[in-house]
Amino acid sequence: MNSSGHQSSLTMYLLVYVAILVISALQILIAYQNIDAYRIFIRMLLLAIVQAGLAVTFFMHMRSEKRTLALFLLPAAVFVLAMMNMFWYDSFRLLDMRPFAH
Amino acid sequence: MGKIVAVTLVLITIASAVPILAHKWVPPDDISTHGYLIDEQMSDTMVEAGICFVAAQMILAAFIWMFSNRKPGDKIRNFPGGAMGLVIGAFVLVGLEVLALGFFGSKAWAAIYFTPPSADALPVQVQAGQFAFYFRYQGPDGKFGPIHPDKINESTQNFYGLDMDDDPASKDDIVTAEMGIPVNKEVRLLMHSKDLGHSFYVRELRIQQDFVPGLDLQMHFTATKVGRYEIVCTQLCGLGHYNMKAYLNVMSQPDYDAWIKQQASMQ
Amino acid sequence: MGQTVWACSIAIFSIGQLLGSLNFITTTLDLRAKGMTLMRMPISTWAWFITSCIGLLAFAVLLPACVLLILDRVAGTSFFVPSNLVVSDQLITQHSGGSPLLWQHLFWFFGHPEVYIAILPAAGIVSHILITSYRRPLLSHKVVIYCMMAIGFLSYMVWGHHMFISGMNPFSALVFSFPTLVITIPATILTLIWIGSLYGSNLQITSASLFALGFISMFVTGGISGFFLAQPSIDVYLHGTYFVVGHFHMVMGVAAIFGMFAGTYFWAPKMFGRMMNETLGKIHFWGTFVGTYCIFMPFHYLGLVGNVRRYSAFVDDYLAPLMPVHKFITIAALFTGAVQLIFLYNLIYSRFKGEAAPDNPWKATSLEWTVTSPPPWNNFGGKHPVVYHDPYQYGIESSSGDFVMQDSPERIQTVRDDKKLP
Amino acid sequence: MSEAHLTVGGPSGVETQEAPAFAISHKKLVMWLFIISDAITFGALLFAYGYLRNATTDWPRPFETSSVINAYAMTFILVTSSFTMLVAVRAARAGDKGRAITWSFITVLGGLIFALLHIKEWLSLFGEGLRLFANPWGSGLFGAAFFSITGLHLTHVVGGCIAITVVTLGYKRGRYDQGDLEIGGLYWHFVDLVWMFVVPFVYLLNIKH
Repeated sequence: MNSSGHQSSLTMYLLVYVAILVISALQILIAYQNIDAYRIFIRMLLLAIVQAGLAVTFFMHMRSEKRTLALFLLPAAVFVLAMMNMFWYDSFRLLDMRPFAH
Repeated sequence: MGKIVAVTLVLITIASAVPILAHKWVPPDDISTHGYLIDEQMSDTMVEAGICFVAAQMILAAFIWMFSNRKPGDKIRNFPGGAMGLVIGAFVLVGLEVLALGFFGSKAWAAIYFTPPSADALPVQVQAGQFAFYFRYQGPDGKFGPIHPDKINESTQNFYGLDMDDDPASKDDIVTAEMGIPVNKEVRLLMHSKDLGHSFYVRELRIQQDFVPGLDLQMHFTATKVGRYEIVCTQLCGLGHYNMKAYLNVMSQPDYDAWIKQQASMQ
Repeated sequence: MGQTVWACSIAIFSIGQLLGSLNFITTTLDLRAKGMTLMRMPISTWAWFITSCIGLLAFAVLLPACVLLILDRVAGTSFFVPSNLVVSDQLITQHSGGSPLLWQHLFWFFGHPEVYIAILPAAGIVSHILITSYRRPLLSHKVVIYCMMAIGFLSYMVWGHHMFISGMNPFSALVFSFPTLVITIPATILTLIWIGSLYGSNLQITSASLFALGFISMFVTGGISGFFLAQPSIDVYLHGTYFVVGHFHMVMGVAAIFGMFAGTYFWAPKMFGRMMNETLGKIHFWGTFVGTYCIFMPFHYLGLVGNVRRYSAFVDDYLAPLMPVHKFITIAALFTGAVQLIFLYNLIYSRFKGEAAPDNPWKATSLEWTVTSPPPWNNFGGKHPVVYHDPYQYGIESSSGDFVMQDSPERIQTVRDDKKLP
Repeated sequence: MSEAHLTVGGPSGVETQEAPAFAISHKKLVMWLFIISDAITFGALLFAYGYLRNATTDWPRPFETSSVINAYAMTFILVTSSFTMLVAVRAARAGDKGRAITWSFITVLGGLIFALLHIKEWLSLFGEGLRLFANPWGSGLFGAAFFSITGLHLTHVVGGCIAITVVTLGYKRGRYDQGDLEIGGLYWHFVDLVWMFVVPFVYLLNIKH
């Protein structure tokens, strides 16, 4: 059924597991730091992407699948999510264009 | 049958092109300072689109005429240049056209939207609601009184929710149902919606902008011709939508002064 | 209430479409017959595959949008409802802070790919039928597929062109305008290949091919009016007028329906085992084709004059002189609608009383024509077809005439793209 | 170019079908595609949340340290259950049916504990006055965004618990094989992955300072 014969070792899983938990703890540390919200957000986003990457690569066995699977799936999702960033322009506009402010 | 298809296509193409070529169906005369950009862009696009339309339909018709139900002995032939020729041709020609249209279109857009209004522009506030527009002028003090949405009441004619007792700035505000502006003077339009999405469309001014609830939008324009023009709502806003309209009255400066005085006395 | 039910139904529809896409994509990728490599798949199958990929990603956005809308309507949240609204002199106090623009973004993020979800299957069906009636392959099989892919890809970058005047940031309008114009390129290549392949072909006129040719004409007409609407500066004038209605009805509405009609005439013999009446089919085509132009071409003129859409009546305004045009359109629409009854009659009559269909009435090459009409249980009756050829081997000398079925083990000189034709 | 392309006829192998494109079972491909689609669903929801949060000036930041500890505990349990799922799939691959079933059920148990913790947290926030449309701290959008995002995630967790239970029971009776268990695991890891984005953006960006 599954032709990807490669089996990750349990130690590898454990390492990834610990790494994910450590990153989660790291995020909490960042959350309590006294820097502006945008920087907190960016750091958290990067860490979350690293976490997700670890989960996809190891837990979800993307590493041992054919490369084409990753090339078929991931760019699609990343592309669509990247395009949604066009929303932000309007979100910022709402801030200073709320009515009845004057 | 193929030949009938071809002839029909040619006839449809001609019938479609004639009204355009006859200049019968054109936008009403432009009365704004920025409208010529849109009109020029429109006629440029019309030329390119018209050529593409006629050419494509005619070639399609010609090929259908030539190649439908041929004699059994006729050989299958290939289009000269093959697919690669067509692809490269399309890339170059359409690409250039797209770039040109996009570039000039952007310039027109930028001229309209990326230029700030001048400092002495006449501010006019417009509020869209089901199913009417109301306009507000600052009056002599040059200030708009604050809007209190909870005080909006159609039956007492307090369309803007003004508090006449506590806000001194509101006292001389002039609220009208018709928009009067002086000719050749820049107008800064402050737009907000009272309830839901509406739109502000004046064909002659080449202006259209949706009202978005929860968003204060601004536009500025200069009308160059005296006259009475229709303002319509183009967003479906309810059962009375077809009846939602107001008039834009472009007047000479003395006429405008008299008009605004008369409106002020009616408040 | 009605609108809540509508939102619920759209949410359920999104889930349905998602499951359908999963099915199509996986079936296409994993369950192909032996020898049916991806590039040997007919263009219609490719179009369905690309459509499913678009749908998989686009409907995923519509689903949460609908869920949020339902919450707004039912549970009192205010994702899309801003503060301080006044309806019938009543201040709406229980909502605050949302943004209708967010709904527009989420909706059109799905909405524009959806346009291609509607048109690409028609383009695929039409390509398939055109090839069969041209009796020659298209100039390039691959380029058609790549163009469809390009259209699918670009469809996610252009949703803002529905929102040029919606209060969106004017800067984004420029960003959205360019990819919108760029979509013209693959669309033009598709059209040029359809028309260019007609050159030197041996066109067979049938009801199906008439509708396919009509599709090209509609696609061109509607596509070209896209030039206008893709530019924000012109859209300022044309948005909200009949021009938009004419544009999308031509290119997405009627063109897609022409694809469906063509497909029905083409595959009905296979589905039901009975031929549809060709004479009635041709009458149907003429009525629909001419009728459609009569309806939607004047829409463009009305739009150019500035006739606004979404009006049920025009009261005392300068559009009154246009009323004869509206009357003409109404009569044309009633006529075109009536013509569809011929199709309905044809479909039902032929289903029961039509003349029996041979296995391969159109001398087509793809696998569905290798089985009996209607197909046996399990499509291939338990046998597994093996594919030996590219999908469109027409215009050649073989034992079966000018074509070779995909599963025929006959040795032929393969027609591939434009290389082999003299 | 005119190289004569000759296709040779005649039946060849015994295979009746082209090899799957990605060398994985089609069930697994369906799950992958579903995950991609679902990721975009969650993405759109998070974008909507970000859009509104960005545009709101009185966005509340109500989460106390205890909430953050609770969120981390939830993360811990969900990631651990992901890990136990891996162990279960490994055991199933190695043919150790009993162990695979045990670890699968431990995974389901983890999911249930997660759901319980989540509901407990919801209830305590509810007790503090947080509603779907209002809260005592600031913009009413907070509750809407919070409950819709975590609610959708919770639905996924509960659905995953049910799915894995069904698959494990089927696996026990021989109705499903280890491939199906692996697909269940794939989904479970995805639920975990979504939580990795929910925690920082929904919880950690809204802590009390």
